[in-house]
Amino acid sequence: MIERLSFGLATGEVLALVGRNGSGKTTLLRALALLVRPEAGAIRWQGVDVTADPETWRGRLAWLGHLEGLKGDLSVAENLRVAERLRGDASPDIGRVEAALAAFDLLGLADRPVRTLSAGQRRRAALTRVVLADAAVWLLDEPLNALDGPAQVAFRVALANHLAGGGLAIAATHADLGVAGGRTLELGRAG
Amino acid sequence: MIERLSFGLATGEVLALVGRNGSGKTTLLRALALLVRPEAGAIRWQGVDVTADPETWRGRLAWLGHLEGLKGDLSVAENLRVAERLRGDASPDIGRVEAALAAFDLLGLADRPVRTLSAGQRRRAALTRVVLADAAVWLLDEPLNALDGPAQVAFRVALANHLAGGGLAIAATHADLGVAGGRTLELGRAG
Amino acid sequence: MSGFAALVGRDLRLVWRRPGDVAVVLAFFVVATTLFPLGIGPEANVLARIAAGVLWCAALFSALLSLDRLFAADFEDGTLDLLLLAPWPLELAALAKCCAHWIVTGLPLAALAPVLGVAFGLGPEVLQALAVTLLVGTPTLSLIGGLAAALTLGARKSGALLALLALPLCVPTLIFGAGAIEALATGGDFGAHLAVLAALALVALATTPWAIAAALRQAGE
Amino acid sequence: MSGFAALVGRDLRLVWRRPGDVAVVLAFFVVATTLFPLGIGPEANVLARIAAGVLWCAALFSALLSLDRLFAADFEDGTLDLLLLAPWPLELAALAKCCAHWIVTGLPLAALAPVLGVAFGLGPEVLQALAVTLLVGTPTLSLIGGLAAALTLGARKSGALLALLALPLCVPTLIFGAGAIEALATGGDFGAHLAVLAALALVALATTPWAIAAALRQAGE
Amino acid sequence: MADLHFLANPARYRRFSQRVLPGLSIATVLMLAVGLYLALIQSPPDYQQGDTVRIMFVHVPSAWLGMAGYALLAGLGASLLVWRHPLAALMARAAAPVGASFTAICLLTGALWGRPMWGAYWVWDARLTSMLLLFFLYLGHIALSRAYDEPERGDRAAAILALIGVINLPIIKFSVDWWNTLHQPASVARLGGPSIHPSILLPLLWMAVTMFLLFVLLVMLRTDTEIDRRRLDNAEAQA
Ligand code: HEM
Ligand SMILES: Nc1ncnc2c1ncn2[C@@H]1O[C@H](COP(=O)(O)OP(=O)(O)OP(=O)(O)O)[C@@H](O)[C@H]1O
Ligand SMILES: Nc1ncnc2c1ncn2[C@@H]1O[C@H](COP(=O)(O)OP(=O)(O)OP(=O)(O)O)[C@@H](O)[C@H]1O
Ligand SMILES: [Mg+2]
Ligand SMILES: [Mg+2]
Repeated sequence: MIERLSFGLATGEVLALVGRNGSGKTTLLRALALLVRPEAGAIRWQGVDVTADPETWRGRLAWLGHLEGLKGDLSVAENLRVAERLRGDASPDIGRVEAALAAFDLLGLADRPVRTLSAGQRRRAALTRVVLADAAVWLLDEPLNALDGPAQVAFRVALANHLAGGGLAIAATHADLGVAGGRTLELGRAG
Repeated sequence: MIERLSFGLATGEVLALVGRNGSGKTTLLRALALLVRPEAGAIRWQGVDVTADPETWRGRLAWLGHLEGLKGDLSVAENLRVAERLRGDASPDIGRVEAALAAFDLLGLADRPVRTLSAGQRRRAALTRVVLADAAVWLLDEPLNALDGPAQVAFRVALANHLAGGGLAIAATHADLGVAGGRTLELGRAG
Repeated sequence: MSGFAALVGRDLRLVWRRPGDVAVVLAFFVVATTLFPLGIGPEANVLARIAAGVLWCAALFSALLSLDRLFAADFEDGTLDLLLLAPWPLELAALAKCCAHWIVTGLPLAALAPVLGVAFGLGPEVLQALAVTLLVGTPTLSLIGGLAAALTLGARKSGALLALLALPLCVPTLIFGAGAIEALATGGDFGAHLAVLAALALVALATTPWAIAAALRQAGE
Repeated sequence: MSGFAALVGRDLRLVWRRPGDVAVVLAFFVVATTLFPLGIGPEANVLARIAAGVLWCAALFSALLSLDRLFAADFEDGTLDLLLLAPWPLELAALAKCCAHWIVTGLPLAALAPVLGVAFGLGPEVLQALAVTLLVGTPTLSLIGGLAAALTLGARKSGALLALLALPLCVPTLIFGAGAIEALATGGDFGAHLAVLAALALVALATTPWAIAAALRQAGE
Repeated sequence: MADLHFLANPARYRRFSQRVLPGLSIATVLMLAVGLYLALIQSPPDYQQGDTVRIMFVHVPSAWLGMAGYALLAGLGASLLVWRHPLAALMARAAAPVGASFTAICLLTGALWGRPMWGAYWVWDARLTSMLLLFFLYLGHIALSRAYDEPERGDRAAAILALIGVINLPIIKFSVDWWNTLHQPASVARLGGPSIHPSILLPLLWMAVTMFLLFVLLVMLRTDTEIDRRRLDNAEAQA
């Protein structure tokens, strides 16, 4: 589906995937996370093909898909705690969790079951999970979807911090990511 | 949930519902479509309470929810045809269908099963359905979600045509609708 | 009526796109029926004695299994909102959905049951009776199951819940369906049983569409 | 292991939030069991003869009915992607899910079956045997059903498809489970049957987690 | 129901229940004490059944209340769907488990009674089966009303179910009767013919009234709890 594509990223860089509807942004992100098997091509991390040791690669990733991956019956805080433990982090630091929740203005909603949240509130909870994962690589599919103005600002701040800390990020988006020093990759065709 | 709210619309007007995440935009749209029963308050069309004759009111509406209401196994064209017949329109005019598809650049995808479309392509198919419904009132929940640049332009043109033809529209959105003469209603609280 | 026909047509077309779905329900019917001889043991006289009951129970389970998606698919992809907003009675839409369901499950089940009955050692007259009772009884199952499906829309674990709601309501149909065949074997009044089955179908036809429509409306809220 | 415990804990917590879900499965078990006397007729000797088979079949259906959401919920809300991306073996995650499922269905089913057996006129020794066989046999059902649930992820009509996939694989367990009780009644070797049941459970434990993990991976694609 | 319209408002109902409940509780306890004396001590053992006959004083009233409870659910369902009385939903939620419990008590006492009388805890007799199905209808109602994220939706779905279920109840009863008589002529020895001896009739009626009061008391207490719970939930949702 996607052909002839090649790019490299240095630490501290963000890559915005843009392109017409159906140009393959979502598909590319899933391929990078090894969720779909690309027909050809390779993904290298510091020169080593990541398919050789997928678990280590997965440990480096934080993922935000089109779907949030939150359990409606658990509260925001419970969802975050389970997500951390599933990543293998036995006892997440409470202070960090609170700071991340505060950044997305979710402190007041932390104990609400996720099913009672509106579209944008859920999206913010999922972004909090990405921040807490403390991963080297963020893969984000339309992170700005459904976010209101202040939440978009919060996301930009979080992303800038992540990059400043030496992380890198790849995000599919139709809107402007609004982070300084970002690079853009335009996928062609479809529409 | 939503309190103390009152507005009127004249023909040819569009109302943008804006507000923080969770301020109740989606809920308000569903209430206007009589999909949820409001605890208090009234919706009047030309002075008459619409709950008195819900079927006539429904006949006046075209709806685009967060979910597209498209069947993944049917093609775009089949979906549109069924939607028209479910609205009671026995034989939709082929020329109109083609024109609407062309407006959203979907002619090439008309015979593709909807499940193979990307997020934005599906959204465009749903917008085509709204246009074809030929309804007096459009109720749209985040119509610009997932649309790429050209598709956003196509939507603005379609909306302008609808308004010029004496229709009216109410749309929840976080982005700028970008139509001249639009009014904005800001819902308060939540975030 | 155009909407009614359009809806039946759409559902049939969706099934036609995926003939496997019907095949799966029928296959389940076959597998479930064959499980009983495995669980119970192969004695011919016991099997023939229980055949009608087992086949009717299996038909009931099959119909219910295929029902849990009846409205759920429309609910999840937003089509239900469009049906709720259509300017014609929702009761007709409910009837159309159940009607389409019966065409793709009740009808083939009735056709398949006699074939399975042969494996239980039933005679030709009984096989025919089996088909007839299923033909008259399955519309009731589609209607009652449709109601249960509508009531459980948006509820969690709807598969088991649906069965729990529908099964007690389906008991009369089961009793008269299996009972009619029993009556045939023991010289009872087959016709009377069949008449009751038909009456049950009419009662279901007269009441469930309204209840389904009411359930769908509140699911949309 | 922290991830394994976290996943079992999360699933149990989700069930704990909704105790009704388990209750519904058990209620289905009860209702389904009572359908058979209604279809077959009330003769005590026939019923006692088929009781073990019917109860085992009903337990099988109940376990399968509750399985259709095992991975589907995680799939639909995107949690499955997170499990796939977790840096520990997916096989363990698969096992954790099946384990949680067994705790909330297999265990209570085994406890409930003897109570229902009373209604079929079974004696105390048989009732005890029923509980024991179910205790040993239901883990196999959870594992095989989990595999079927993983394989049908993303397919529509997965309820019936799941049953269709799982039922044939569960047949050996059913035969030896119901057979053990039969053996008890007819003076056969109950212990041998039970040993086979246990062996089946071990085989399932050794093979299905890998198959489930593979199925989940391809469902994510 | 029409006369109870004034109670449709939960706050007004709350005031009513606070006035009624103390007296009702005391009356129920006193009646129960007397009833137990009449049933367990004062009434003579049956010449055929011996002391097991005393089970009847619980068994029969719970059968009646189990059936009446479902009719109540249907009535409450109608008043929720037609008049949208908010109290009807809460009361249905409160009443369903109570009705189910009485049905269960009837089933259990019947089963315990069946052991000495028929030699089996359970036989597939028409009356037993239809009672069992009634119990399932209750279970469905309870499960459905709790299966939703929003309790209001559960209330309305359960109300629809109760209305359809009540149409089906006579159908079930009649079909089960026919089913049974077809296969098996009444092999079940029942006590009594048309006339029951007054020494048994009096405690029976006394217990029937007592258990009716108990039913009302339980439903009212549970309704109060449901009102509190709903208020708490709403308050939490607002917070
Ligand atoms: C689980 C088993 C049983 C169930 C579900 C059951 C159910 C019922 C029901 C529903 C009624 C009320 C009928 C009406 O008033 O319309 C009833 C009444 C009665 N039952 Fe049972 N029953 C059971 C076992 C027994 C047993 C073992 C006996 C004693 C031999 C018994 C004796 C009676 C009597 C004397 C009455 C009241 C008088 C009458 O209506 O004839 N029941 N039972
Ligand atoms: N299941 C599928 N089967 C066949 N083709 C598919 C399938 N899913 C997606 N496609 C096609 O693959 C292409 C890329 O889709 P993808 O979802 O990656 O696009 P995208 O860039 O994310 O678009 P959008 O901006 O609309 O989200 C599209 O042309 C789409 O039609
Ligand atoms: N099922 C529910 N139960 C309880 N509260 C809910 C439920 N659904 C939504 N809410 C609450 O209702 C409020 C309004 O939600 P709504 O979805 O209408 O917001 P919105 O304006 O559309 O937000 P967004 O911009 O995020 O889409 C929110 O505070 C939300 O948390
Ligand atoms: Mg995409
Ligand atoms: Mg919204």
